[in-house]
Amino acid sequence: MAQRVGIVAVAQTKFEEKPGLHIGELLYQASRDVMGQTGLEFKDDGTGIDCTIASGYDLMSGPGGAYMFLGYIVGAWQREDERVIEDGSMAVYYGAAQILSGHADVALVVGYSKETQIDKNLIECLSMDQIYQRRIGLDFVSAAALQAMRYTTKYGITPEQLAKVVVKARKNAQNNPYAYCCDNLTVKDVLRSTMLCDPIRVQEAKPTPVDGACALILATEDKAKKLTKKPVWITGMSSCYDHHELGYRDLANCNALVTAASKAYKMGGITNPLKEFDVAEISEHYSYQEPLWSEGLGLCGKGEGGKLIDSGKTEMGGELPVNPSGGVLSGIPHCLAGMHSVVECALQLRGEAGKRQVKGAKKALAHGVDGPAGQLHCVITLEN
Amino acid sequence: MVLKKEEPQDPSVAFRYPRVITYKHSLGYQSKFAHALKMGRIIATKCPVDGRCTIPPRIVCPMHHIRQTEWVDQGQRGKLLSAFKINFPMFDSRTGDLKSWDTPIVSIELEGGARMDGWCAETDTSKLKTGMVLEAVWRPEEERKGRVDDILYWKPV
Amino acid sequence: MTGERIAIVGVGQTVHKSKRPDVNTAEMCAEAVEAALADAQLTIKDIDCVILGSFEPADGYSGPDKFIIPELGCVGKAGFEMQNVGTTGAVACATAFNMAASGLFENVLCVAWQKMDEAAGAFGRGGGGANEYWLGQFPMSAITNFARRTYDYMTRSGCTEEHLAMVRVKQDQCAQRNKYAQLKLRLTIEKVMNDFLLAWPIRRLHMCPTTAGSAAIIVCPEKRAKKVTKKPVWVEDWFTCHQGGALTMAEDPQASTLGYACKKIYKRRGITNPKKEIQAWEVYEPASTAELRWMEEVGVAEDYKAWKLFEQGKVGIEKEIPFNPSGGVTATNPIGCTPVVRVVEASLQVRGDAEEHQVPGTINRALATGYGGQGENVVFLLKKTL
Amino acid sequence: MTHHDKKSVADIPNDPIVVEVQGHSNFLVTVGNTGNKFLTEIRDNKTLMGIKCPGCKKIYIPPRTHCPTCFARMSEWVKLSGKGTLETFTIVRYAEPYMPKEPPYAYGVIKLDGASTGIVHLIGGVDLNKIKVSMKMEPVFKEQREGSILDIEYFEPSA
Repeated sequence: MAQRVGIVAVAQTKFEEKPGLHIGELLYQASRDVMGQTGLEFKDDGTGIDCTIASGYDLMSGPGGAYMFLGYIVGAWQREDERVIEDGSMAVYYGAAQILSGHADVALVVGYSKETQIDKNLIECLSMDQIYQRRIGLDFVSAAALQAMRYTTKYGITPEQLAKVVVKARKNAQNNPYAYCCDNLTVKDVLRSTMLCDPIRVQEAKPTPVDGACALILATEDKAKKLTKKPVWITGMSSCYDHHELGYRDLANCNALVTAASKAYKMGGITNPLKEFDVAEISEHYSYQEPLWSEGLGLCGKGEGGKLIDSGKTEMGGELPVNPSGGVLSGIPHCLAGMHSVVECALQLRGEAGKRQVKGAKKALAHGVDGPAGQLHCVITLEN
Repeated sequence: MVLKKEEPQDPSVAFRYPRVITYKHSLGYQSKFAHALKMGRIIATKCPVDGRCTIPPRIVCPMHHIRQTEWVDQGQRGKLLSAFKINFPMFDSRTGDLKSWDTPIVSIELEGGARMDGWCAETDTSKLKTGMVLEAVWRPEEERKGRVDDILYWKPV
Repeated sequence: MTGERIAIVGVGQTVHKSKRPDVNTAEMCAEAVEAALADAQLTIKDIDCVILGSFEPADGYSGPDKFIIPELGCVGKAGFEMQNVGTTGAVACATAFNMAASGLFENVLCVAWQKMDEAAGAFGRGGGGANEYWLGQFPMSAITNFARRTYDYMTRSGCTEEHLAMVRVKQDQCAQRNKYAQLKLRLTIEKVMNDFLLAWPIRRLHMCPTTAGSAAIIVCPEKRAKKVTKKPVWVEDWFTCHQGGALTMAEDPQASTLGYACKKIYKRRGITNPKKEIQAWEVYEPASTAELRWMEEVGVAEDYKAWKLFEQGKVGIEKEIPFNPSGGVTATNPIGCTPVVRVVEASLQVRGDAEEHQVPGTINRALATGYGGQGENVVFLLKKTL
Repeated sequence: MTHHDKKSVADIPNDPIVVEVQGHSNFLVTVGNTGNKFLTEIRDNKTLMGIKCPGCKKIYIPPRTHCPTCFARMSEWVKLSGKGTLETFTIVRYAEPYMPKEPPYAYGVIKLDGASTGIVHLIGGVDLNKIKVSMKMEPVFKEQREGSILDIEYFEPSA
């Protein structure tokens, strides 16, 4: 990238079921938090925030145009507010690109999601094409299960290895005051839990419903240095699409992620991700995704994701702790996972991650995913 | 805007795909407004900067981006701003059905200063003059559900 | 702007129709992409970023990009989808401009679409969630919005129903010369004035139709643009002004941000006399009657006097004010795609490639807008030379 | 101004209310000419057809008009036997209103002989616990066919 984009402030709400809260209130809490940290407001003379970028599916909020209140709740009255209809990581990606383009100097990126008001599976089913895959009732859970079965059988990934991913996520979440699920699980507990969609068990899927919001403020290099003593730099980023029809892909691979990662690493000057990154936040909606995405991200070789889990390298205190926050398996709402990854990485690089802090973290990897069985991936590399 | 009458002959060319999504929206900070409607009262949030009252109630003032915590009673009467009639069936967004709307929609500025929409008892729009005073007619208390249509209609005083 | 200067190097659109039973949504988009690639003389291999835009509740999808992407041959490419209700297409264009100016990409493809023949029963018809659950039982829609707006305009300006009909007739005359436009009705003032009354003073002919159509543009940074084409259309600037449902129509029936957005962008670009300095206009008017107020807000007419220009016959392709030479939105309206059609048409005007509906003389600068909700506007300025 | 202004709003409760709002839709989904040909062949001849890309020579099923990687227009139809190999499967054990069947039931990706891709469909005619990856599969068609992908009732293991 020609210049670096700085993250100057991040915020998140506690992730939990909040059925009594208005969806706008979630958004207000998170956005007010980052604006309070920086003292920035929306201004039209170039001294404040220039634009807002939100993320998430429209149909998650309400029947058609329900997020119209977005602009004024964050204070973008008669200003720019735009919405990326993808996972939150893509909103960060676009926010950073907008700053690089020179069109904005300071951007507010927000994500909010309220799963308690809607059947998440139905909304995800509506992402499938209407003529073939939706007609047979496929949704993101069954699509993921097809991928999990293909991946585990092709490479001999064991149920125990996958259960370890969940145990690690919940254990890490105990150090995260914002996390939703932080129970003391054992591998046995996971393997005994009800089967949801073979081979995915209930405890191996993302806990739902859960509500919450995230917010970030991005700025140009110059402004970021003025706005904070601890800027976090976005050094590389890319997204990549895969086939929509599950039958068109070999589900045991994630080619889109490989492409996205290689582009982002090239920009960020990363050659050996496992060694160079100090912390990673990977969006794993199901347990099999941590080993599979790890392969795509180049943290290990093809088919070696299971061994990587067994090696303990991705645990806290290991070579590259993955998801110190607990990640999506501890309960992050729909379309917020990738943005949450960036927020957590920023906290780690600022040294503000509290009990889940990875000591001396200098480089971080954030990942977001959208679509059935990981159709669209986004990779963002950060450093302090 | 009107549903297509002719259905496709061949399902392999096109097919119907009916779907209902149910949202359980929390009214959150707007709940007080709904409770007031059940009590036969109209209230609005007030901006602490310029005192503007808004319906629907808003968590922040759009112009000043400041939290609105004060609620103001808006009374039962208001001045007519505009009135118009819809001459064609339109979708009722609550039920998804096509419906005829024979009573005019009126915009009213309430005594408390907030502006809102409502139905009008007077169906002859030529008799509706800007500035005339209208009064709210409510559903019987036991039928109210905390929705804006708890106000059955507005009638000229 | 500190980033790279950017240009539109290729544009494409489908022939807009009320129904497209021969293609599904993805295939319809592919037609527009084929047209844009042919126009730019590029292949899909050259494209390194795809930005999509559609009003998803009218697609019946949450994230329709997922199934559209493979049909566009864009598997393995970077990109994402944007959506902002009525201004969706405009936001998608702005996103593509940003991506190209960021220096991250060489050739950015922006595709928007809407297949309204499928969406007669779309989610959220009649206003849906737009009114924050509260006024939901009122049949809110573009029709009721513009009935109010126009009623208010007539009281303030003193124009009559006949003037409203004149606007519609002018749009039809323009649309008849545009081979991509949907409605070509050979209207007369009498025909419009005797048409079915939806909500006074809005008649059926005043409202935009439901359209199945798609449009695409290809955007490149300066160096690359000069290599790709001899006729780049430079993106001079754009300004997004959303007020996010912050005002109900009851609160302000004339609520619009177009005037505000224009003032800002004119100031930024040193435009003092827009009527002279901008030679072609593609302004998003969901109802033909809105064109009157929009003409005033963009600065080609004095406040509440635009109708007089129609009375004097000063508006038209070869006339003093070439407003919406393509026939505008009342002739063609594939919702999420409509602002992209505006940008495409404005680009054609700048290049001098609009054929039948080309505004005579050199078009050095054109203005295109996107409109949505109850006053969301995005204004684009396109230029022939930098 | 009036007595209303003095009226207290403090006595109005503000405990949260949850309202149910419904979004309705009734889409008329257009299949398009390419999909139409594919579904009509299933309906009328119980035949699965793939479509071949003139550029990369891959044969896609379900078919589409443009190649997803090289964007070439495809028009060459290839008749397939319908038989294939089960690449992966899953057994759905949770219920949702949009599902075609009562759970538990199975989905699989069947890599079709003579095609470059697989197709996702229901698996049936077999004890769910006995489904194995790399089984040979073949389609079972419905008696009453209407031109939809569900005219294939399911894929079952070949005898």
